[in-house]
Amino acid sequence: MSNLSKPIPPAGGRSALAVEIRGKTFLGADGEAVRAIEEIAFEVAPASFATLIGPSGCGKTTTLRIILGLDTDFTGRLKLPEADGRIAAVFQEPRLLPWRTVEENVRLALPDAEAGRDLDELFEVLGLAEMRTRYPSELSLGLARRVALARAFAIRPSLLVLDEPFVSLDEQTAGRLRRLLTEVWSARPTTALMVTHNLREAVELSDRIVFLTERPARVRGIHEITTPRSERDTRWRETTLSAIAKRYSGVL
Amino acid sequence: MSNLSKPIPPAGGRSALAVEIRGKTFLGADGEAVRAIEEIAFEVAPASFATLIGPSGCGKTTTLRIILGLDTDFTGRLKLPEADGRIAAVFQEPRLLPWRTVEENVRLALPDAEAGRDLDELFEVLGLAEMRTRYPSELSLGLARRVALARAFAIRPSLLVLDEPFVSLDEQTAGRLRRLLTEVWSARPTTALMVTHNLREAVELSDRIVFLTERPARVRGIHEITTPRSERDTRWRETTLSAIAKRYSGVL
Amino acid sequence: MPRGAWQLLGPRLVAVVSLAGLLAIWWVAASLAHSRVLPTPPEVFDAFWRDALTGELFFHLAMTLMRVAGAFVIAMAVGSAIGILLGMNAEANRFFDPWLILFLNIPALVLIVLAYIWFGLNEAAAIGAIAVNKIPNVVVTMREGARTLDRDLEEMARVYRFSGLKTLRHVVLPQLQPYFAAASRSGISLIWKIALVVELLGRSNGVGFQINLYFQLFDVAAILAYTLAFVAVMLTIEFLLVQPFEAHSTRWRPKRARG
Amino acid sequence: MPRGAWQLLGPRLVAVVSLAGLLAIWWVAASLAHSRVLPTPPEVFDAFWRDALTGELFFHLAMTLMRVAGAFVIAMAVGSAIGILLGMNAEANRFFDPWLILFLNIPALVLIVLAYIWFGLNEAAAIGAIAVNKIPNVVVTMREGARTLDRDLEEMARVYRFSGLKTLRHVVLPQLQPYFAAASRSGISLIWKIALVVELLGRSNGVGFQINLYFQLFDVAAILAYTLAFVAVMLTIEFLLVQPFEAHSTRWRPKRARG
Amino acid sequence: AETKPTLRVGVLKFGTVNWELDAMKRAGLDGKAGVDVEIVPFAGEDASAVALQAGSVDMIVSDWLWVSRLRAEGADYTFVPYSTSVGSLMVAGDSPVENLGDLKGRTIGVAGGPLDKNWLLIQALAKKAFDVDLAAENSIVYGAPPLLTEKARQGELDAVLNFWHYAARLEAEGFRTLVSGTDAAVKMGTSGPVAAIGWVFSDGFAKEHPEAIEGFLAADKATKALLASSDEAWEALKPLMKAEDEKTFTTLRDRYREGIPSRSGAEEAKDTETLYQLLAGIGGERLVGPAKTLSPGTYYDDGKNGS
Ligand SMILES: Nc1ncnc2c1ncn2[C@@H]1O[C@H](COP(=O)(O)OP(=O)(O)OP(=O)(O)O)[C@@H](O)[C@H]1O
Ligand SMILES: Nc1ncnc2c1ncn2[C@@H]1O[C@H](COP(=O)(O)OP(=O)(O)OP(=O)(O)O)[C@@H](O)[C@H]1O
Ligand SMILES: [Mg+2]
Ligand SMILES: [Mg+2]
Repeated sequence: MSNLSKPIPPAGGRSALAVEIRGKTFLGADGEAVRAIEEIAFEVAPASFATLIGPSGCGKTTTLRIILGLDTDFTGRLKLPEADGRIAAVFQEPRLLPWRTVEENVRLALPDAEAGRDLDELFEVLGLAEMRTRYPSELSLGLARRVALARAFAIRPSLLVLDEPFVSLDEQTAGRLRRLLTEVWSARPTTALMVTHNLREAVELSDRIVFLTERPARVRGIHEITTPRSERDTRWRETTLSAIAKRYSGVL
Repeated sequence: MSNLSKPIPPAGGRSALAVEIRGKTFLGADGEAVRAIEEIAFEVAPASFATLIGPSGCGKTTTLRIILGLDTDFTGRLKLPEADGRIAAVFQEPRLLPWRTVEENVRLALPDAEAGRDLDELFEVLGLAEMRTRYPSELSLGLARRVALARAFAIRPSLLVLDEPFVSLDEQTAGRLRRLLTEVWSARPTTALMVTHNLREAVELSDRIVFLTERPARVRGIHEITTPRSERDTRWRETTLSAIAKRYSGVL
Repeated sequence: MPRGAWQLLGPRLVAVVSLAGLLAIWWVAASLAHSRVLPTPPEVFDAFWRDALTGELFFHLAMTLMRVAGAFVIAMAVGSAIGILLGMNAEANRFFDPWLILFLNIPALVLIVLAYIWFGLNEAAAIGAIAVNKIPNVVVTMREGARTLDRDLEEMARVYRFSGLKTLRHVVLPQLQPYFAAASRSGISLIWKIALVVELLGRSNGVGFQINLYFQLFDVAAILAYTLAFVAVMLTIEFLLVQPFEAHSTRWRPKRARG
Repeated sequence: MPRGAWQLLGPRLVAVVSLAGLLAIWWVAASLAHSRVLPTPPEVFDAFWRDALTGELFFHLAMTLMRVAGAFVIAMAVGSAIGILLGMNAEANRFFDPWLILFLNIPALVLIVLAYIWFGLNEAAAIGAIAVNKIPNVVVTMREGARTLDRDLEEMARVYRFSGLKTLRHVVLPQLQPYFAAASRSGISLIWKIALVVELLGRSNGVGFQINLYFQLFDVAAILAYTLAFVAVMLTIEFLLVQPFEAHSTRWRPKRARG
Repeated sequence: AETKPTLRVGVLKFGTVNWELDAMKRAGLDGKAGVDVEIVPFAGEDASAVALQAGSVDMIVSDWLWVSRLRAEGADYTFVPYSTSVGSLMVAGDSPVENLGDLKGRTIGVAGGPLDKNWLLIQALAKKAFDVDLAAENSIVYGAPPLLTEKARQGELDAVLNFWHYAARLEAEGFRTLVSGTDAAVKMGTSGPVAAIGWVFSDGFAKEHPEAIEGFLAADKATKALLASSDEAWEALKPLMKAEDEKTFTTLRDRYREGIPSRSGAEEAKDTETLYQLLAGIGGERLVGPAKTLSPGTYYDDGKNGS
């Protein structure tokens, strides 16, 4: 099939993120082929929030890399929400430039026109205000991950891709950052796709959860959440969680 | 005070892991001093399991590094369970040798006398059986973390230090690995110290939980758990969790 | 697409095409220049054949290769050891850095003449002089490598009580591989160039000896014949030994994403 | 503990102590050898003073430094560009690798003579010949560096749409810094050695010209005087420029744990 | 049979000295004179000087100025004349330059460097005869002899001062001699051609192996006589001479024959003193070292003083 990695520009306005990947195989250094993805196909509606959940090593990061255009060696189709909108990614590791300070790492990601923008507030909410002149090697892992989040949030992307953004953070900080993410995501029409192993987190944030099977990954099922975020209280969450856990065993 | 990093050998048998760190300060590249630890002092009884919980960036990894002997520039006292027992560490990142296969990475950690030991079962439970000849760059992060766990378990340590071992793993795998950890830990008299942000995990595994404050870290409180592991059912866990959450706000 | 085309050709074939291209450029340039100082390929081949028939060329080539190989082994071993030590020990480095700069910058001529005068005009002095010329360069490169050693992996090795040898073999050396590759590739060429001077100043055989004789006669064809004979040996080593070895020792590296 | 003792001395002082040690070793050795070919420090100083008084030494030194600087800039710029390209593009590398090996192994003499013959006995030919001699060495080192570039950071830069220049400056070059340091340290010494040959073969001034003159007279003291004058310049550059610059550009590196 | 003493002579492989030694060995003249000459070939002039000092050869060919200078500094090298052939200043056959005075403002290549004896003498002559300061009023290019020869052929140089065999090759190609080193020396006051280069060995060696030195010098004389008279002897040398054509070959042969010293050592030594004074005046301490006069013993004294 054709490699449609350049999306068709939507006629007036943003379109859904559409992903379809079939039979993605890696060639290992030992010469053996590793089948990572059998078939993954899903859509994320414009300006909505989707989550990918699947067992460790099933092909989630691979899917995100394909969406980010970092791996073009696949069969299938890919359609991005905007032809050339900004994309932000929080990788599974912080991926900071070790030779640049925290602030420089964030600023470098800004488009040239906004290079001088005021970032005080962003650093403040992320608890990085004191860390702006530090180098990544002087940060704890949790702090480094927050810098990676700061970088993603700073550029005000139209597509936001997050690979387990809230691990290595204590519950309080993680909760604060989830609220920040919701704010950033809702402030402008942003399409977001997140990978997580934390079903609670997924239920709190998403409009749609895509469950994947073991490697080679297939879509196991898609769970839609229509309850507005403001109405998702503790009781609602526990019900939803147990409903999902009943259908998709092992995710909680 | 004196830097007592060489522990006094216990008179007949293993002793408790005793940690006392006062005023640990880093000198940043910008010349400013960062106070990481104000005062941390706790003990871990021989062959028991302790957990450190504290906000992101408070000094947990620093504490572990001091215990592992990787940072000797501190004031205080340190006493290891055994004078020269084996130590295993699961770092916050996998820290695998990229130029060695999964199996080689694990085998290299084995003492020379056991270099040829049968590791089939270990790789099997960790879900790495297929991955033994792969290089770390071909693994997903979750798989790489499991290799780091395999390495730590393989050497049958007398002191086991774990820095957030179960992040980036799906719930099912994480649960399996927790059970494996309990097995490894109880098979031989092992003292274990784990850092986590997951209170559920801590409650399930530990005999003692040490709560730390924000940076610069102090001990906020120590919670003892005396219920035998076999009796820690769901109900018990929920009660304990809410009791702890009440005392130490923000940890759940 | 050109990429596809390249991949169709095997790596061997690419090398042949590449060398053929070079030969063609040379041939055309030489034909256009039409000068005694830029001989055409056949003229150089004649010069090669002349000295090859008498066996002379192979004798001199063998002598030079022997010296190059000896000096290479010594220089890489000694230079790597010193370089790694200096790179890992900031204090030793601070002390010996001025010495290093001194030895880096002593002209080959001076070292060679002193070696010959003190130790006599013999093989040991020759090889020693070449090695001493090269060692500081190896030190400089390996020292940079040792400075960038990954602290995380070193700590892992310490916690798991890797012996010194195990650490060196499995942790340190693989990290230094690119520096070692750089030092040895540019090293062997530097050693060969110094060998030429060493042979000029006090040996009665070797490619350097021959090249200088032909230089006095301004026989550029013969000079190029000897040069290319050496280059041919180096190319053979590169393709049959170095590249397969490098491919093997870097097979773990993630392949660069295409596109 | 010796470590403490070292740390008490400032880095400048360590360098002075280090050089004094070297001087002492030389002095003792020369006194023991008592040979015309290993002059003592005062003899070398006399030779230095003789030519310094007439201004001659500084003139020749300046000429050589000018050539070294020119060739260095050209060689590093061209060599780094080619090296990075070859390191990042496996296909181009496969094609040009044989060329590289050829140019690595062409003797300096051949390149210099050809340059002089084709471009005349002038400064441009001299500097060009030195640069061409050095470029392959830079290429080899930078190519190794480019091969080890971090794929993760490259991907990050792509996702965040770093421009080519931004990627080069903030992502690629900092990773190549150790390779650049190695290439330039051993590079400047190589360039200076080639400059000596270039000046010997066809220039009427410069340290190489003088050294050769004194070599004909077998005046080792004068040869060493010129050599050490150049080394002194290099040491000054090292301490006043290179080391502060390096300390600045590697300040982000985690300090190696002590103990 | 009694073993003959051996003498290791370091020579340039394709150099002119090697022709003579080759002819000597070919005709067995060394054996006849009771010495076994072992030729140790080198690729550069400097190499033989290094070899002599390192004790790897017993004898080389060099010039008396070098010997005198090293003697002044304590070495015990000594000198026996070998050839009066020295360098010549050559110009192209169709060059408008007729004498040293015409050289004003031109480009001159000089092979031996700024302290080359011939170059100093020619400069002195130019000053004396034409009142031209060659070094100041021309652009002087110092460089490697083969390179300068090639540059002269290319026409980049208006004149080139080069060693005699390079000059001879140029001559065969149609260049002409503007002035030779010998001419300059004679015009500056020597009574005849002075051998600039000669056999150099240490007094110590001569004392320990007098029969080797004596035998060698006798063999040398016999070889020179042979080469002066016999054309067949030259035919055998052809491969060593690497002459491109017959014309070059005969030019090289004739120039060699011209260079055979004909005067006695004593006469030579006297002229050398004169030259030394002259050169010391022009070249200064840079050239001759601290000694103001020719170091005593520079010319080998074989004991039969005044022969
Ligand atoms: N080498 C260093 N130089 C300067 N500051 C440092 C250095 N190492 C750690 N720090 C600082 O010390 C503090 C404690 O770091 P540490 O890594 O111990 O945190 P942590 O508790 O493990 O956090 P996390 O949960 O994010 O891993 C952090 O604020 C960090 O920025
Ligand atoms: N370059 C590669 N070469 C070979 N195999 C690879 C490569 N990259 C990934 N894989 C394999 O493909 C599978 C999917 O990898 P991926 O990183 O997408 O997993 P993941 O779902 O993100 O897992 P995790 O939750 O552990 O991060 C894994 O089994 C992995 O080993
Ligand atoms: Mg992943
Ligand atoms: Mg930590």
